[in-house]
Amino acid sequence: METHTQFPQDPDGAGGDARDRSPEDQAVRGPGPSDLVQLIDPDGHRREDALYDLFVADLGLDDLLGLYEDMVVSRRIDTEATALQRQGEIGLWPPLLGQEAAQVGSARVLRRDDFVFTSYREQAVAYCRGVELDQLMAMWRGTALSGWDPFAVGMATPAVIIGAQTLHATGYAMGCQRDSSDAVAVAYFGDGATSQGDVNEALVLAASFRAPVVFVCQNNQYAISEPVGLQAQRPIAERAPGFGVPSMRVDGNDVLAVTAAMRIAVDRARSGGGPTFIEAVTYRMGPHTTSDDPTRYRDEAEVASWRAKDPIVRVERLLDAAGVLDESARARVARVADDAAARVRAGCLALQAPDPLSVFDEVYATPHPVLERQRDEYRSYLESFDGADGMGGVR
Amino acid sequence: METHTQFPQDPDGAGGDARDRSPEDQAVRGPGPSDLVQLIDPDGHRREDALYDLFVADLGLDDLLGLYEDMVVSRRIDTEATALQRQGEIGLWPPLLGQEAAQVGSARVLRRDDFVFTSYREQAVAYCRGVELDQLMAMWRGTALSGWDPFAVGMATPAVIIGAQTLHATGYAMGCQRDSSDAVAVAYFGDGATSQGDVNEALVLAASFRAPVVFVCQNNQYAISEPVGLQAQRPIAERAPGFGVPSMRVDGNDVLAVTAAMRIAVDRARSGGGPTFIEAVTYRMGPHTTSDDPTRYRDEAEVASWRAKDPIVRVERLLDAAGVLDESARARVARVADDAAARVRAGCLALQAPDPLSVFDEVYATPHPVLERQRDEYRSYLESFDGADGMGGVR
Amino acid sequence: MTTLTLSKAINTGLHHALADDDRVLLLGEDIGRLGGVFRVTDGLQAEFGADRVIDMPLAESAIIGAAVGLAFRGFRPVCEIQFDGFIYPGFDQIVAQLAKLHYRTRGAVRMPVTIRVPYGGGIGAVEHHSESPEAYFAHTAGLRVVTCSDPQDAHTMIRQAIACDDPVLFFEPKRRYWTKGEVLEDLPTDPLAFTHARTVRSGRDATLVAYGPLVQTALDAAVAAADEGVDLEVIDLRSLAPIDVDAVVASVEKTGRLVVAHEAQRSGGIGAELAATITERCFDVLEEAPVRVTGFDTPYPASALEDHFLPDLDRILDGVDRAMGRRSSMPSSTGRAEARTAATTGEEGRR
Amino acid sequence: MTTLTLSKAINTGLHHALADDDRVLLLGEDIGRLGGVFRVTDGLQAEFGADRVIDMPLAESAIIGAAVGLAFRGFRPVCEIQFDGFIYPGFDQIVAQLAKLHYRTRGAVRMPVTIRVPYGGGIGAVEHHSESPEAYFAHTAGLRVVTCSDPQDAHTMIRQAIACDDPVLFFEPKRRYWTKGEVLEDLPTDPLAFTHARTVRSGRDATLVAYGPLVQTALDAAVAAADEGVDLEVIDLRSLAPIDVDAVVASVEKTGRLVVAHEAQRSGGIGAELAATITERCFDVLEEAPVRVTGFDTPYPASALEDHFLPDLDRILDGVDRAMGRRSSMPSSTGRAEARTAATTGEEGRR
Ligand SMILES: Cc1ncc(C[n+]2csc(CCOP(=O)(O)OP(=O)(O)O)c2C)c(N)n1
Ligand SMILES: Cc1ncc(C[n+]2csc(CCOP(=O)(O)OP(=O)(O)O)c2C)c(N)n1
Ligand SMILES: [Mg+2]
Ligand SMILES: [Mg+2]
Repeated sequence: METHTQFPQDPDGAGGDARDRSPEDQAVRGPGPSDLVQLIDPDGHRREDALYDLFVADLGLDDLLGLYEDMVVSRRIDTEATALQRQGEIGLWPPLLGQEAAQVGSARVLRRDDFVFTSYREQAVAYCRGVELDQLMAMWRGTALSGWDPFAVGMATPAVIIGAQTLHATGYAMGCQRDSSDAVAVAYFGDGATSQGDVNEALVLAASFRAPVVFVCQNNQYAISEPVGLQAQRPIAERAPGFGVPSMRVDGNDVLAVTAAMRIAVDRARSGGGPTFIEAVTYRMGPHTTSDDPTRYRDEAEVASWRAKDPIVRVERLLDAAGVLDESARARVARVADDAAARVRAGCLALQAPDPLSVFDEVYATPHPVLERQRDEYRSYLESFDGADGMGGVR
Repeated sequence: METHTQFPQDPDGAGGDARDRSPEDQAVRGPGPSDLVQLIDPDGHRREDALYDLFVADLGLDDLLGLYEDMVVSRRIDTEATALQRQGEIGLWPPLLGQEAAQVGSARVLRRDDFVFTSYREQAVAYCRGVELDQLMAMWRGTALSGWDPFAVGMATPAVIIGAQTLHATGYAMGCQRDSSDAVAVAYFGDGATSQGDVNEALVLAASFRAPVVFVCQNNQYAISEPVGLQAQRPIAERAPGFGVPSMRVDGNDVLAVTAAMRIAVDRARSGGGPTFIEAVTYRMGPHTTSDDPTRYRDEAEVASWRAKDPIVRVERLLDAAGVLDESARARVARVADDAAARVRAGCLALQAPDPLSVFDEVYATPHPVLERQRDEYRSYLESFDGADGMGGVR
Repeated sequence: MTTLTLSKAINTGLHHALADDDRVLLLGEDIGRLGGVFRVTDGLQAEFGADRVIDMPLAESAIIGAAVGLAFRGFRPVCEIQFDGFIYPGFDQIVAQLAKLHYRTRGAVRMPVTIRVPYGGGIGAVEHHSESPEAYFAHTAGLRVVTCSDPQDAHTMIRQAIACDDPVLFFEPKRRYWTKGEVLEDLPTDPLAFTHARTVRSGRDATLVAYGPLVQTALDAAVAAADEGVDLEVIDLRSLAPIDVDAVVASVEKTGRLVVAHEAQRSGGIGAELAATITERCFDVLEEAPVRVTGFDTPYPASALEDHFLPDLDRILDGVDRAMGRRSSMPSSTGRAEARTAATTGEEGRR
Repeated sequence: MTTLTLSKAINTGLHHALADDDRVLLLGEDIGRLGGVFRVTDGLQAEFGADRVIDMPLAESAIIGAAVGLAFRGFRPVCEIQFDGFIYPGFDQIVAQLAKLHYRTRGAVRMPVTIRVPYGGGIGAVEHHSESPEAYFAHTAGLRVVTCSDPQDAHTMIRQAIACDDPVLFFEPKRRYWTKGEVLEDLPTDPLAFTHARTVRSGRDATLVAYGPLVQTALDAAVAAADEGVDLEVIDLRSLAPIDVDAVVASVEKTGRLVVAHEAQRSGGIGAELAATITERCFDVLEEAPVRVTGFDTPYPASALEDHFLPDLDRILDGVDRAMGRRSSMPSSTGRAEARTAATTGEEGRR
């Protein structure tokens, strides 16, 4: 009965359509057929798009090489973290494998004073924002609930409750307006998240206040086991215009297309144009998390078809063809990746369980007698063991 | 900074556009410019719409007279209830004044075995469903939390939490599917409700399961004091298609246009076509409730402009011009309305405070010792007064 | 010193907060031109502009979620929830985000967000307009929960709540909005003064704890009890999380007896926590078990029944009797009602 | 009689419920092909079809709201919330609709909806995956709240919950999902059997009340206490709303002492309600104040700290000491830890 008509979410062969589109303000589209923008195809060929090309015209091969490096490093971080999970050093890891272009292409557009609110899979965004790699691991190793100081990097720690962060980003953007700042807020979330009330409320709110917020939906085709067709009967990018939020639909495995779309959106936000919604059509190549078994719900054939659209390989091909990816460039990228992996591993292993009594720390910013009494009681309790065998470890 | 660009929500002069639209399945539109369907204009002239006319072709002047009567009666009920509030007989009343066509035109399309989930202002819907008029008053007089048995009339009691009922309707519709029934569910809600997460989740859910549910949004331009422009930057009907729910935008003060749209939607639902969204563009002529003071937030000029589009007057003019509204017809309608008003008043005044101990009744369907103990204690407590002065009133 | 209604005392408190700190913003439904359905924000948008007194779309989760984002940006948002029963769509943002962000980030992110909630019954309203949801929030680590009972506290406490660097649920006893009282617009020097319980009447025989709307009822009960020779100490809790346990302990050590009254449902209410804690701390001095006088474990009923649901003067006196070891509500006892009724204030007496 | 894990016992219970009554439907995220993240619904969609075992969009409010609508249509929906911490987006539909509809309509509309919630900590998870939100629902009139502690109860209680005409929050102790036990697939004749507390160990000296994940810990503590000469009676509460007060009263009348243990935050938890109620009912027989051994009033901490947050065998024994009038956790007392550690089961002993 409830067949979820799966509309074509496949990026192939869609890139050219955008060409006959008109001027700059056509980039963000009102309601209408959602063609998918692609600037680099899976074979590494540059495809022209009269409109989107305008927004990446200043980017040379060197810049592309930089994005390539970020993607390679991100993947390497991901692989290392997955290995650490298999070795029992962290409890869980949500691989971003396959989503490097969507994350790097968007995050690299931002300024330091922009602010990013993400979900739990945006490790490449965190890397681009400058999160220290040991701090990246703390949440997954369980030595802390979250790893870094958001204000140090302009990025909130991950929101695990699906969709909640989209409202935070919108609120933050309303704050930027009130500060007459041209900083923007960005909300990252998944295809599954679009079903949550909060995400839709964020669209209402952002539209009502023309808030300088960019919604970046990584449609990786799955919410754990549920295919996107269960969450959305239309391409996700078609949702936002009905709220008054213009949207774009881009090949999320194409770092250049993502960059172009993000620049359009960020420029609009900075210049008072209000919110924009970007659907980056990508694929979660790995399991939902290291605890997941995707063979229960999807075919190897499907995975293979997406493997052919790998976001890194296509850039590699392009750079190779352009003669930019010589031995020394490869070696340098490999060195940066190796170094990042080493920092992930060493940083992770160095993370220690905090002091037992720190369980009571920072619940409140101001004194709280009931909690302080609980802390005192627990300290006494732990000390009651010290005489016996030194357990408790209270400093 | 946050100017809420108020798009034109005014129905005048919009009716003709629908004419050049193509066949039947064009009635429910995908994303696109939202023209507003009108079949009877404020002057009582019948305006042609090649498409929508198809769905009301079988309705003669007699039928229109019936709808007219329902609207007049609904308004009379409303006026009487408002008077009862002014006289202190009920605590609160949310007038439907101005929304008679939106409610009667949609509700009269339904079958007995369809099921309706509304908010608190749908007194004309309740009347059409056959709710007893004393039962209509119980909630507002405070003698009960709600007035009627939903299964007796195929209508849930009002949902006061904005938007919650849209999910109930969708769930009910999923139940109809599972029963292989062609009954449909209908959710009524306001323009303000469209900002709530629940309403958007209902659209997701209904689309995913092609549930036989009709969403009827009465856009009466206000959520208490907030103009619709704060909730929606685009005509509300444009929202649903992005979810995969086709929508229509009709003059909500035109009972025939509402009827046509509702028939299209209900037919789609019955025949497995899935959900439809109807925006009925109307106006709340009165205050939000009898406690509200609308002069704080809107001009008399605006109210006057809408008074010229009264949903009853235009039908009266049409029927008059057609010679149908003769003395006897007028007298009959007046009698029905008088009778309804009398039943409202007498029924309301007859409603008594329930037995004190009934405060404990029907919290659960099955025994609950903790609550039973509380009841016993309270009974004893009340009885402790009886010896003194007979207070307590326990039977 | 001016005489103000409780709602106006909050209004002037908000005015001060907006004037003193331009990071303070108000967010809510209908708080702008309308001034809120209870007029608590009356005139504030006209004075401080629509950028600071912000009418929000009809979505409570969005109101709280936006406040969280604004706090990230260094603002001090004050959210209005229109009525108690409408807070639940925002529950997730409150308990999973607002309450936890400071702990989650080990203090890096502060959430100085105030959520104003008109609450409680007794106004003859329809469903969802008379609830007392405070215990949900008091059970949520990371939140502070306070409530005021008179105009002076209303004024002072809202300003202190807004100044507090923690998220504060500020419950306003809506049936007392029209209560008048003298208001001094000076702030105490202790920034946490709003979390200290207040002894509103001294007494020897039993400790009667109340908060919000029932403080006045408790005071009325104390007058009636005095006529019967029972000298009640009445404590206005003010802060429900954390509870000022030391203050109640000190009183119970004197009186040996405790009665706690609230409108919310009994099971798992503030009374349960207070009774359990005071029993832990004062077991040896307690003459009787602490007594709870509360709403029943039913949904808030239709308004025609609300006088039965709500603890009133008589039910509080009945609770006092039980705390004194005289169990008047048991079937055997009779005849004390008349004397009592004479002592009531009319408003509070059972009809 | 077969040996099943607790999760499989629920799975077979759901299987029976689906097979016995075609109005039973399952709704949730990833419950179909995946069989749920804990595999509790494994194989059920394959057997009963996607119309009855329904993968829902990622929206908890929609899951509960749809269940309400389905109940209107005469179905008996069983919702799965994937983890405890994800129930809050559905909170409004639970407390304002599901809980109140029967009362609102004076019994005309029944809401036989079960909400399954894997809950509690001890599995080393990230934030929002280890919470114990039961007290929020126990404070909500109109709901029943139950939790199971072993495979037999898991099997029986889920079937009874589904058969119950009231809405039931069914909390599943996720860290016990892999506990094995014998399961008899017969149903008790009393339809409310699942609301009765169960004495899992008889004893004379003190009553130790636990539920869900801590029942096993309580039993381990009873073994350790016995070695120290303290004979504990252990009660598995099973139903948290209503609490089977009579059962606890009967025990405390025998022992004169009460310890209650739960993972949830202390303030306003089930322990507060139980302590307050038992004090009311048993004041004269109580030798000491009831003792609560609970999670602290902090958010659930990072997993590296969870062993400190969670009550374990040692903390329960410490609570027993306090209930026995020996206050071991006060700074002055020392040296009993060693004996205790020897008695623990390893899993439960503090590392
Ligand atoms: C409110 C809430 N419900 C359920 C979950 C459990 N959950 C974690 S991830 C996930 C799927 C999210 O899918 P999507 O938004 O597409 O993001 P992706 O994992 O694909 O990056 C679910 C259901 C959650 N974290 N929060
Ligand atoms: C969740 C929730 N929030 C707030 C309210 C208070 N409230 C009652 S009616 C209303 C406005 C509703 O506007 P709309 O949906 O347009 O319906 P209308 O009153 O115009 O019929 C508001 C904010 C509520 N009932 N429920
Ligand atoms: Mg996804
Ligand atoms: Mg409206």
